[in-house]
Amino acid sequence: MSNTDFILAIEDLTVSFDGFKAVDKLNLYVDKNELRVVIGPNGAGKTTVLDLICGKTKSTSGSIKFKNKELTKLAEHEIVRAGVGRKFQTPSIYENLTVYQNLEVSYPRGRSVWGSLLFKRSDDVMARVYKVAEEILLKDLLDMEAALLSHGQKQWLEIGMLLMQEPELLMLDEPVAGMSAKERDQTAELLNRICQNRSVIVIEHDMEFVKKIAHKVTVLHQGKILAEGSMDKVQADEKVIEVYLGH
Amino acid sequence: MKTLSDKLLGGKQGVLGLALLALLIMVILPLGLDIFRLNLVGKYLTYAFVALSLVLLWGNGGILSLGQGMFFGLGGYCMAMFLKLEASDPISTKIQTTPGIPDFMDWNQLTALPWFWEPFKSLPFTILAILIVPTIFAYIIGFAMFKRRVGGVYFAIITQAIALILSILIVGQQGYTGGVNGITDLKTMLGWDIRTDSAKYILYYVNALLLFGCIFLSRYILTSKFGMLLLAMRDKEERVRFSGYDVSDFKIFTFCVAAMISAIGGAMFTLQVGFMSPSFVGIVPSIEMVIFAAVGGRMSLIGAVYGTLLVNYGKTVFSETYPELWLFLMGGLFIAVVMFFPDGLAGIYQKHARKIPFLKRWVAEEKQKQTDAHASHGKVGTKLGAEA
Amino acid sequence: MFGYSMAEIGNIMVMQGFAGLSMFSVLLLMALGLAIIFGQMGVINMAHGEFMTIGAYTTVMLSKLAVAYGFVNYYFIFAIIVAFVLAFAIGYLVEFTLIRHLYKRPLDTLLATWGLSLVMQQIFRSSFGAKEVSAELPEWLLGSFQPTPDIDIPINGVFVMGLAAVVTFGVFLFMFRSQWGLRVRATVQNRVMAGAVGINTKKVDRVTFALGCGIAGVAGAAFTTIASTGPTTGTLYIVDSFMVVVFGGAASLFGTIASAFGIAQAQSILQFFMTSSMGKVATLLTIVGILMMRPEGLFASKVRK
Amino acid sequence: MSTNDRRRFMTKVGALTGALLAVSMVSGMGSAFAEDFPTAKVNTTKLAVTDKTVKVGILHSATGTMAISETGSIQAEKLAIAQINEMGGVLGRKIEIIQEDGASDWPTFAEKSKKLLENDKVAAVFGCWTSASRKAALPVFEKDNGLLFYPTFYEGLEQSKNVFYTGQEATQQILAGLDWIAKEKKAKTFYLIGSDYIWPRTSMKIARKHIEQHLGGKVVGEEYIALGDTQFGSVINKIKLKKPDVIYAAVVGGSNVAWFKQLNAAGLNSSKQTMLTISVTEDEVLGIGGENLAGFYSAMKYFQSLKNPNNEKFVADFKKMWGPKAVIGDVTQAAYLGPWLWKAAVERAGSFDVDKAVVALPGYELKTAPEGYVKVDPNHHLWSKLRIGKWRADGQADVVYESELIKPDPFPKGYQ
Repeated sequence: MSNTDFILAIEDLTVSFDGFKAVDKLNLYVDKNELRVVIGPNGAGKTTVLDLICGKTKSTSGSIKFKNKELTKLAEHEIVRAGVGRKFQTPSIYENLTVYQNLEVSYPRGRSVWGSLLFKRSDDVMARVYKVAEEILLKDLLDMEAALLSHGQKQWLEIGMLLMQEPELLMLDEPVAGMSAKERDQTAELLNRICQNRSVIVIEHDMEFVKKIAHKVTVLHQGKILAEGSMDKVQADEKVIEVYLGH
Repeated sequence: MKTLSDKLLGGKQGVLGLALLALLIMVILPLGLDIFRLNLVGKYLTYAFVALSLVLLWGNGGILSLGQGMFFGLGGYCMAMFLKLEASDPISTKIQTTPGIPDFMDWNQLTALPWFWEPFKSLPFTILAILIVPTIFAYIIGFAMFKRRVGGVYFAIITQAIALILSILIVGQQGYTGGVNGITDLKTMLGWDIRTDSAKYILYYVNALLLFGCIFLSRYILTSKFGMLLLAMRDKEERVRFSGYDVSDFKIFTFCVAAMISAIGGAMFTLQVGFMSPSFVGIVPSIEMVIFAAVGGRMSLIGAVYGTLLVNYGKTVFSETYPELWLFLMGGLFIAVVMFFPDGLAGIYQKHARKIPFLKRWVAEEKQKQTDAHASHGKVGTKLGAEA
Repeated sequence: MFGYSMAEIGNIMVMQGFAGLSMFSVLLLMALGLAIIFGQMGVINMAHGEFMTIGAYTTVMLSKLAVAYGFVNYYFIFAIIVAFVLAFAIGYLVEFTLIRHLYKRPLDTLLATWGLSLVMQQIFRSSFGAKEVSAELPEWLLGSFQPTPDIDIPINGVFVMGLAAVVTFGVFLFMFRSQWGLRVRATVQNRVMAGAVGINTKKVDRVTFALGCGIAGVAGAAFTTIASTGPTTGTLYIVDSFMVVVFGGAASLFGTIASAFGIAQAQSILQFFMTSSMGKVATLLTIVGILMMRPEGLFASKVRK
Repeated sequence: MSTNDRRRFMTKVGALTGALLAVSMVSGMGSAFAEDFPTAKVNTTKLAVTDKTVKVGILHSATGTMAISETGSIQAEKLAIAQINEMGGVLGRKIEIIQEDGASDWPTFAEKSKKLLENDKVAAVFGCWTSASRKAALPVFEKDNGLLFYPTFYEGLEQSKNVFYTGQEATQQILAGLDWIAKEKKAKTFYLIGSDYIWPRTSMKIARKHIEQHLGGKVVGEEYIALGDTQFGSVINKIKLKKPDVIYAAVVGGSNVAWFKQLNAAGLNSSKQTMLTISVTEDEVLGIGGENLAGFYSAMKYFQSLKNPNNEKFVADFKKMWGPKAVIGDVTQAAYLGPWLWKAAVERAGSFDVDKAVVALPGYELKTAPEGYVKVDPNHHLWSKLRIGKWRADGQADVVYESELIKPDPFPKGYQ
């Protein structure tokens, strides 16, 4: 395929586990500065798609292009360095480190062995940490050990760690799971804020939350795209209703 | 912000710990013990290098190597090869069929020095080899394993198997290695008799200084961003990888550093004890050295030294009076440390000794300073945040 | 060929094939218990060799009784059962007091069980003495069976082979055809879910661990026909056992069987053409080499993580 | 030694008193009185010697894999020392034992040697078993000028001022045995097999040269087994293919048992195959089982079944002290000689000083040794006979051959 303006272009992507096709000839395009939500019933392949993009799972065939750069052959850390950030379903933070350290570790400098040995905590690093901490509402908890945060705060912290990396594409797997109603609202605001200058893909089940943030919604079913479009359009789609309600 | 000296010394608490250890090793023990016992302590301290390496690798990196004895042995053998060549000059070996080669080669009908022994006639080469050979060996193993993401128990089992292979090889190729006897009867280094009491004192202090050097090196690594990443990797490897780090590179580097530190210990062992044998290369010593680190506290560098000294002191005392009891004790120690004191001596210290009022106040002062620093920067951060 | 007649070479090949099979059954017996404990539960039991030693000492002790009361010809089968029961019971106890506290810390289990193995070795030494002892074998286990005058098939080898087959079949039945096996597999695959549907996962763990130990006991009993028993006998077997399990792919019983077969044949052939030590080194090196290229082992299935 | 052993040992010593008074093991000297030998005169090197006592060390493995073999040596040395004390001690001084555990670990032997010599200042050490442990301890003895009595038959190629070797060196054990089997069994082809370490390898080297150069025979195979290996299927098949007249074996430890069991199971029992081994003594037979060994030959300088008055008494005393089930192997007997030779050395020198004792001992003849007569050569090894024993199913051997007295030759010309 020739170069496109899409930030992410997935074409004919397939992955099979011992014959079972978790993702089947998938085509998906994401625009710059778009916030895309992927929904679908359990086992639809949502998480697998994210795994494929970030390199955690290797595809059987097909292509994933990020800013016209093929990702399928790259190692995980190379994909991250290209500008893709990924948040996992359950918050994945360093429980034994403080909030400050969690954020600092994620700062994209000193990523090589020698770089990290010679890394200095300079003012610009600190400034960046404080800025992100404020954004994720944790600036008063910088010295707290991450294990002591609430579940919702851990989710934010992980988002914050991704923000430290300044990714151009941010992928969030169920970011509001386990959050209170108030926290959900705060998270929605946060997401709306951070997609100003980057693209975001979110997997989510909470339809209220999806409505608040989605620019466009993609419905996955059995590894294939069932429907795509605005929230209203997707909700009215017969096939989607059948998948969610009919059995 | 941390200065270099802060990083090496580890803050007030670190300074205190180091000062106490230095006092013990450099002053109290040499004054309190006769040269025989001091030489024993010197020998134990060579094991402390391995324990130290395991604190880096296992405590902080979560990588359990059951083959650290290999690196200790490789370092020791490199040193022993040099000393053996010096002890095998043609005059003192004139009784042999081929004078001028080590005695065990002569017994195994070798008539010339094997090519890989030749460079060990040079001391600079030997010192280089002590540092480089184990490191390269570790690099090869580490590269093959970590790039393929072998970790955890698999890594432990495979390193154990490699240690076994190496020890069978050393025993089997006795014409080149001295076999099960090892390389014995080492006498002088560049003409300096290493068996005299004065030499033992000097070697003891050289050993102690090297040990502190390795503690500083390890501490530097652990307090740098590298150390933070190591901890992060131990707990959430995936997250580190998806923060853009090549996890395997970090593990390989740690494994190599650990190998090099162990090798220095091995070389010092050879110098102080006067021989090297394959019984250090195999599985049993490799696992025993893990317990030294575990007793001291797997996360604590200084703890590793204390742990080594304590376990070996116990071994010497008990094996002199109740040899049977010793194995029960050693076995019990493994179980107890794992079940009840996973943080070892260092953990007990953290729990109890810190309650001593004077210490508490001293350490608290420093903590407060750190918090203040963050708070003030926090304000700056707020301002910046508002501007953005 | 090399100055030997075709008949001679044929005979040697038959006997050599048998030597390989015999080593295969030894490795299989050693590894089966471990495959259950390590493969199914992820627990590294460094004291596995000592559980074999329990079985071996049981057999030796019973053989002394048998000599004293004159039932040497029958005791062996009985000894195997007692070895199983004893090792099972001790395994059950060890799981209860030690292992169950450490399921989340596999590396620590490794250290704790190593400590356990030291303690067990010293118990053996204190109770049975440091000297190696041998079991008095029944008449029918001695000597060789001769299909032709030039071929000797050792009967103890045949016995170990038969026992390995029986135990393997038993494990297969247990794991794949019994209610218990279903519970074990369910627990391995999804502990929380298994607990939710009413499986007592703690009990499953305990029985699984004890079963692995019991099989080690049987293996130990069988080895008295081949070698002697001493306090440190177990340590000779432990690395080999782990190699077999890891090489086969930890979670796969079939893998364990295949890998025991492969390693045994390789080692037995290499030892025929090279010296014995170098044969062993070459085999281990090959295994480690292959494991480096295929760390998940030979027969691990590809799963969706 | 466990506390249990120690208690048993103490009671046994008492029981021995009567029997021992009748015996004067050391020739010529009789017992001495301490007053005749003032401490300042007999001890000029600050050894642990008082007016009443003298300290010696026993250094063997009481734990670990080698405990199996070394236990017998510890027992024999303690028996000899108890007997000497019963007779009035050495230069009128009772011997006190300091026992250390080498724990089957070579570096530990070096460490404990240092402790015994530098801390405890013992006058002599009876100990070490494997060559590796001796090699580890040797530099310590040479540097601290200690005195070691080493009991095991070994590979030779060593001679130290500070060591007396009471076992046989390789040529003493090998050459006469090979001569006998070549003549007796008309053997031409030999298969050499041993454990993989220095003693079997050196022994096989000597055996090969002797077979090829002096017996006109042929070595059809040479094989070394990793220590502890228990799988012999392939090796046995190789032997079957080569059909040697004689298997010449030096397999040790746990492998030894597996080797004999599997050999028998594979049909190679003594009715079909001649084997001469240099690594099986009465101690090993316990583990191997007499039925697996019956009919094979061992070459040793001592067997428990030796018929002579010295030995009959020794065996009786040994069993009295250590229980009726105790067996005595070659090394155990050699270990028993150690304290007696040391006593002779000290009394000939009239001093505990190592330098004086060491020069006094060569030339000494011990006529009361259980193995018969031995003589100390200037090269610190013993003149001794070689005997071939044919094993019976009950674990004892019938001595079928006895050589002349053989001069020890630790550095044999033409065999290196």
